[in-house]
Amino acid sequence: MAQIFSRQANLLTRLVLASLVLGLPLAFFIGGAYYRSGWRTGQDVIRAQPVPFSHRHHVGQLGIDCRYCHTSVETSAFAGLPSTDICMSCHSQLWTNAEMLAPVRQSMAGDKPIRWRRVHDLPDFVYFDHSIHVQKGVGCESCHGRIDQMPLTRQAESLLMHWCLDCHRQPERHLRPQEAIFTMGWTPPADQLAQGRRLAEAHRLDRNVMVNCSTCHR
Amino acid sequence: MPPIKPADLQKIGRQLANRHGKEYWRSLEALAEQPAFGAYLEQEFPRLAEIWNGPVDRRGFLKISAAAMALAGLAGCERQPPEYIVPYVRMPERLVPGKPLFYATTLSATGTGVGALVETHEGRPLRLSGNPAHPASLGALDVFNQAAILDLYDPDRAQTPLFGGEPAAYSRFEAEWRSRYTQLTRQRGRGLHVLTPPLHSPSLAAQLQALLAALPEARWYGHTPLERGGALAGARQAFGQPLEVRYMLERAVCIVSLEADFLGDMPGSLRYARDYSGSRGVHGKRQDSRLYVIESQVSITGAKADHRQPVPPSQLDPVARALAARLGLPVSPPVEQPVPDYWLAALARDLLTRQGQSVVIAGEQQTAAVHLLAHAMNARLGNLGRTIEYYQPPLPSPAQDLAELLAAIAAGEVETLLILGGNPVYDAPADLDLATALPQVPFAVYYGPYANETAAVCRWLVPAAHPLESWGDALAFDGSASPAQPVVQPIYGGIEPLRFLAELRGQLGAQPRQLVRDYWQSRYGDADFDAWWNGSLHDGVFAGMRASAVAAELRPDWNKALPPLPQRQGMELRFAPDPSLWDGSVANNAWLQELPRPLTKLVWGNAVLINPLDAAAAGIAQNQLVQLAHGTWSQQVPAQLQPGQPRGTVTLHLGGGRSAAGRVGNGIGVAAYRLRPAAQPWFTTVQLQPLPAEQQVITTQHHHRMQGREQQLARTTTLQELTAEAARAAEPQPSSSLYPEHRYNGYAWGMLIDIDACIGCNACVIACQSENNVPSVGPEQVRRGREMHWLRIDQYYKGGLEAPKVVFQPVPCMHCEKAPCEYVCPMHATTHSSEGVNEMTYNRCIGTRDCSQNCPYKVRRFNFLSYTGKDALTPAVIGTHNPDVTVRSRGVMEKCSYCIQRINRARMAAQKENRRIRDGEFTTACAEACPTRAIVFGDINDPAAEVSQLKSSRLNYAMLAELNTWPRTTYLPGVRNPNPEIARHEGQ
Amino acid sequence: MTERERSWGLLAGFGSVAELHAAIVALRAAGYRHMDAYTPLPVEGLAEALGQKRSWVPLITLCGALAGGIFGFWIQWWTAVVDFPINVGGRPFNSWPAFLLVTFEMAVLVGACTAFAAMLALNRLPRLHHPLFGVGEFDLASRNRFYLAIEASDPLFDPVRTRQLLQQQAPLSLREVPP
Amino acid sequence: MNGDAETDRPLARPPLLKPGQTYATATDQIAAIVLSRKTSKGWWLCFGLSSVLALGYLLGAPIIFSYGPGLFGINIPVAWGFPIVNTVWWIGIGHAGTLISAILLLLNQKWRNSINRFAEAMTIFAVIIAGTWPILHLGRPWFFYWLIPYPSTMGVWPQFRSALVWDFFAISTYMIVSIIFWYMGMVPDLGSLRDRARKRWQQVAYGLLALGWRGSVRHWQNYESAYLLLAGFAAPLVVSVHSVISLDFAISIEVGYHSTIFPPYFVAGALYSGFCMVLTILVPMRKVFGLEPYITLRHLDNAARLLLAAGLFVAHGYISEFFTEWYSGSTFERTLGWSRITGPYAFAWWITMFCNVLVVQLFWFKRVRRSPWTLWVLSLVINLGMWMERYVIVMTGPARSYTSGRWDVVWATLFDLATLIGSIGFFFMLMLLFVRFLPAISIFEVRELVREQKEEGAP
Repeated sequence: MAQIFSRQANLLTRLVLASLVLGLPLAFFIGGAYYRSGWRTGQDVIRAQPVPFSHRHHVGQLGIDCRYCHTSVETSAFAGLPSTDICMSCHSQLWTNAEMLAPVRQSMAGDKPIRWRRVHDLPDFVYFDHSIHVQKGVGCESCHGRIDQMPLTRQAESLLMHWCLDCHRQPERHLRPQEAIFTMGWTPPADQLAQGRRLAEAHRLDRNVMVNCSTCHR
Repeated sequence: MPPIKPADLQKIGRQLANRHGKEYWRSLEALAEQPAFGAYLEQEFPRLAEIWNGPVDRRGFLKISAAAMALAGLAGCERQPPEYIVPYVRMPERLVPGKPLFYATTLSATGTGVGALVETHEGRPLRLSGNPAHPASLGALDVFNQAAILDLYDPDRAQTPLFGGEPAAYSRFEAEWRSRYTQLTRQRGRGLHVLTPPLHSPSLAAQLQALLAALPEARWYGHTPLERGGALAGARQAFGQPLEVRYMLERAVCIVSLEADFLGDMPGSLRYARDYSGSRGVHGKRQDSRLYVIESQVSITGAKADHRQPVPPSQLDPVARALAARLGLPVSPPVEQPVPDYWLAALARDLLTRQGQSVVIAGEQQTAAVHLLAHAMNARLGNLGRTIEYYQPPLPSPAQDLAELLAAIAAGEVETLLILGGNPVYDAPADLDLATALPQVPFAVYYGPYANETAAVCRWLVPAAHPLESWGDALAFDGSASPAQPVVQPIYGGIEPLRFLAELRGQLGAQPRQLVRDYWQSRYGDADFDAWWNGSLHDGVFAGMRASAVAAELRPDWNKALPPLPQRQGMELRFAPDPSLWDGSVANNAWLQELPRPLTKLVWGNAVLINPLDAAAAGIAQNQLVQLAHGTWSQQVPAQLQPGQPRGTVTLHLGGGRSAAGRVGNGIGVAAYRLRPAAQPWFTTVQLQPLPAEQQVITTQHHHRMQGREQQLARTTTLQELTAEAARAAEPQPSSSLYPEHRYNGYAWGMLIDIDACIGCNACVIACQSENNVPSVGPEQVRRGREMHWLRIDQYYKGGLEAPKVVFQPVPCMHCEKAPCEYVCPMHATTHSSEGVNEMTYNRCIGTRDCSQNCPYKVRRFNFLSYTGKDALTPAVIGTHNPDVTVRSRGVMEKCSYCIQRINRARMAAQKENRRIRDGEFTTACAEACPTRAIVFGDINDPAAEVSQLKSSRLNYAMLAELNTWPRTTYLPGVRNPNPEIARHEGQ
Repeated sequence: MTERERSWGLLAGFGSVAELHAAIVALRAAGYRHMDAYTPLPVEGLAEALGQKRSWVPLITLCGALAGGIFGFWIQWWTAVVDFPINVGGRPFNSWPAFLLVTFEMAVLVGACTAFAAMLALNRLPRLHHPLFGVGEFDLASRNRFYLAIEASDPLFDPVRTRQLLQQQAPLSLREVPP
Repeated sequence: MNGDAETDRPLARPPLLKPGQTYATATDQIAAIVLSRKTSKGWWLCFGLSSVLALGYLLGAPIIFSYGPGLFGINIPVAWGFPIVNTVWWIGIGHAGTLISAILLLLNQKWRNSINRFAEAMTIFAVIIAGTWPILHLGRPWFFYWLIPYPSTMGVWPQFRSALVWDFFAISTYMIVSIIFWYMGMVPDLGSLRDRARKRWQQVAYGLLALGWRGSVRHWQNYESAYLLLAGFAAPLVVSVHSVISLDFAISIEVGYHSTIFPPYFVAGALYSGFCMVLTILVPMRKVFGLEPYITLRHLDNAARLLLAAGLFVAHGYISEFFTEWYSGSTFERTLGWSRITGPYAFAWWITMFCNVLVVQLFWFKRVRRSPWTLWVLSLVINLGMWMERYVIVMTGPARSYTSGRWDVVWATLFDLATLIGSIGFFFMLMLLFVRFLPAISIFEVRELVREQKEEGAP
């Protein structure tokens, strides 16, 4: 009987084996990375909006308080997007005929609401409540990042369940005093952990409750 | 669009080629929406219709054809569709996005007014609960009024005026009417005939009066399928004037019901249920109260009775006379009547010993004679003014009835006919054939919420607005008035009743709100009216507007009015309002269709109820089709063997067999009205003819015996035993386990259900359904045993088939601390919270169903197929979805969550104020709706909480405690208070 | 040198195990070491005769199984106790008895895989091309003939003398194995 | 038929091989089946038939996948139906293969050598099919991979107290180990095929699969120790896998599920049904491929004896289970026991008893054990019986659970039946492909048998 396979076949088989042994874990790793990346989570993705609203301008430069527009952030699960008349409360005086603001004026004139593209979109089976976070020492910045430096709004964090849990398990690392909730660029004190624990104490945070499934999923 | 050709399909294929995963999926469905494409599929693949029993829709076909893609596409990695936030242009005041607002209003689904609270989110009404301030509700709400929210969104409601069945503008109707009205005014209203159901709205009645006053020769007829002429006639015979009755059951410790279903279908039942349970001292705190029921059907009142006597309907009168005679009234006792003498004797003695604190109640559907006797007995027992009081009927009622209208039509007198609500063509007695009569009327206008059977034979249909879309008011069972206010603009462009009546009088553009306001200003007076009005709107009751009691004097010669004794012949057929469908007007409501009727447990259709012993005698089997014949009329109805059904009597519930109810209600059940003689609206003779055919009766419970598990499941005892065992110590709750303790230091939520207080009225079931987005699944799925109600009411019989004792046991999730469901879940999808709630995390569930297999209480429900969203039974439910509760998808397990969304809301509210949740600050939907407060929920770590107090009772027990599951939901046993004499007799 | 390049070695075929065994003994006595036998079925004793050490497979497999088992238990314990402890039906976080089954399965799984991998590795398989396959009659090695191969890499190997030595064992066939 | 002569001398133990076999004949004959012999009409017939049946499974599965498990006949309380019954049944069938190839190898039972190969194949196909059922019965099957403990973005892990997770690990381990064991056992024979092959594609195909096996002494040495080790791993698997399956039921508190005898009882049942399937396949196969010389009546006889033993064990299981129901004094258990005999599912119980307890008693008679076609018929009967046994176990408990108010029953739907029958067709389809393209009898182990019988092949 003659040779069925040439000499190169041996090398080839070894290469195939090696690529399998190395390739599978690699593929798994890449997949995991992808799922945690902005392509999947939408992190840092800038979405087209009817009006190119700039938080950097309004918050960073003009220093308008978050609550001026997000009226229900302290009382309701939903922070609230400004109704058109809130925009117009200034823009009926300022930039009254800026091209950029045409949609706002049309909305007011035609009584047609503006359709904003959602930037922070949690799954429908997740029940997040702004008011309780804001009232229990979680700053806007902790989740929304330096909104005052965003010319166009983007999602600053991954919003993955894992990311939520990190804070729900160790709130003390992020809690801030009530007066700093709406401040941007707040620098934690040297003894943040100690202070965080004091705040958690004062707020009567029940850490067991905070990691219950039903706290976010109903 | 034109029918799709294969070429188009290829084009579509190309369109879809570059889409992936979920997106591809959605676009396929979008495609399926195109009718032509669907048609194409059906002609291409006709056989797919039989792929499984139950129609496969176009989307279904696509699912199949794209199944391979589903494997890839749905593989857990779907991206969320892009979402948009659409803020208001001008933010309404007092509205906080994401926070519910509650409005008080008055509903009257069953005729009389009941106070309700409407929960609205961003202006969308999505839930109805009782108004604690309202006398007829006290915070509870019946199934019909709770389910009314579903009708609000029902796409089958009439959405536009119809002229001869064709859509027409309302303006066109106005024009036609204006000309006709001027002519009518010229002839002083001659030729105008108005047909209405009984009126319960003072302002509406005033409008009608005004119309009739303007047109003096117009004639007004009344019709209702729930005919209660006997009551008023009886009162007239007794007191010389028609009087309405008001019972004060909290004061009555000996109650005799002559087929008065005061816990069920009687007006004011919610209030009566509360008062009644109060009189018995619920939750193990016993008083010596006793209930006797003599009835010719099975009712929840009869089920709760300490002593019940099932008798044929014709025999109520003789029994009442026998009892009256025993009470020493001048009545000649009948020679024979079905109730044994010892029983009546004991009852009479019981009554006589409790004069002034007893009450004899005659059912709404009883004859004048029975009512007369009841009044006389109450007078004899000195109950007048103590446990019972009378008031004048506050609203005018029509002088003439349907028969006379038909005569008028036959005589050609009727040129113009206004039918203001109701549905006479469907629910008129069989001998009054409106279907053929009405088309003879040249100008017939039907004003109502649906394009129903009556609308079909009228020239005009004017769509009525839903009560939640209308201004108005209503009178409660006790004559107290309360306002009704709209919470939304008419969704389908209905016309508000007040506006319609005003416009009939030529008052165009009348403001309903103004009309109500003006009416009540005229009643109340101008002094600080605004404050009173706003206060009334806020509270949902008109303070001080309650019909005042009148002194009633029994006429000395009352017994002359008694008719000769009716003769009883053969099998009798008892008509009764359906416990879930009422008179059939709500037949298009999926929640109600799928609501298991108490005692029969029927859903999706009615059946002829017959006692198993009679059935055996007549050779009738369960589910066998039976021909019911009365004279020339006949109906074919499947048989349901019903323990406790009176011998020689079959019952057929009204409300079935609608032909124009809507997509949900059409063709469900059998129309009892087609057997109903006008002369005898509530019972008649009937011939039973078993047919060689079967039609499955769909029920949700197939086994009603406890199989020697009385101690483990639903416990019952008697007052005598209780007092005897008073010494016995409380049964120790199981508390030993191999495993180390999990401590519950914060709140520990727990529930207590008092079997004795539970009357099985289903209010909790519907309340849970509307609070928790529980889907209705339709007859086929229920037949397969896949109903989804998180809270079910198990019902068990004890004793023989003639008159078994019944016990109702509401069974929600037990929230076991050692939950068997949890440790078998491979996914951490059902786990235990730090507050002891058995959590169900839908988005983690993959549907192994092991949890249900391992649940000894079988309280878990599974989405075997897709029951929600686009696959929902009716799109209406989507409107009622509670945004705080996840809508479950196919393949996911679900169950009672102790209304976790309410717990979380309350906890957050408390945390914001850095305090603990106060007891009673919130409760679960079921507990909220319960008229007898049989369900109590709270924090068992708080010793002061009501639930802890009650759980400390020595009667408190856990279901199947021996399995050591440590349920958080525990029970108090049912307690009966039998009359010792009767007990002695029956003991022998 | 040139010899070596011309051939990989010599291949002698025998009709029975006994003859093969005799040949092996003889050549080992003559001092040859780089040789191996090829048989259609496993035969006890040949390995000893060829002076091969006992297989490493069992030891490697044991390590694999242990690793698998340990990892198996660790992942369960760590996820249930350390990373995300959840109250499941009131059971303790560290429900070690419940964890033993998966531990066992993991040990078996990893053990089995290592055993197979070790077998291949120690046999230098897969090797699709081998000089021996160049010998026309070698297919009988998987039928009914028992071969002995002396490899040219053996220091004593000499095309002539080795061939004679083998001839003395009266093989059914004696072939030169091209490289 | 070919071996009937031996039945005339019932007392003599027939040999494991027809006399006159040599290395050469054994090698050539078995290799010929795969390499040169023309595919028989019988094969094509069986293959066509089974592929048609298989459609029910191959089409039904995706439909169920896209519609949901509601297409099965299940409800609350009986939330597990055919899929679970089928899982248990198929896994059980798989067990015989491993027992024959692993345990009998360790016990040095030579007669296994000629039947172990296809028994292993049977195992693998059965286990693969069994593995698909639990996934198919899921509400959201596309998430089944959550059973794997991998670091997910949710930060949630499988719940390792659940018997279903144990299942997942047990079944997948069993499948992988079986495949390795099977393939490794084939490597030398693939070598033989490679060497016998004359067509190019056969040479390449078998050459690749043989991994360049040369049968050198070193090869054999490592090979044998690895093979023994694998057998050592597989043996406890046989016992563990079905025990784990039984724990799905046994660790629950449901009536009729919560039973301590389940693990041994299930294992016995598994072997019982497994050996049935061995016979079901063996008898026709030895005929169609003329394997009588290698699969003799002795094999059938031994298989039948094992079958009898397993059957008696299973019967004992029934008795003790029934006794416990009564002896427990628990009203729940007793009600269930009574409903099994008289209730809605009584028919299944009686079929079980008839097939598994009565019929197997025939195997006491040598005549029965030695007449292949009788064996074949009986094996079919017992296969049915064992399926019914699982049906009884799965359905009756929940249908008569603790809360008598929730008692309910369910019946099979079109999809239940189509997929079950389809899976059987699919199984035989795979088996037929296997015997056609791979050595269904272990060549080198038959050579060992030849050597045993001291009949050296002439050159």
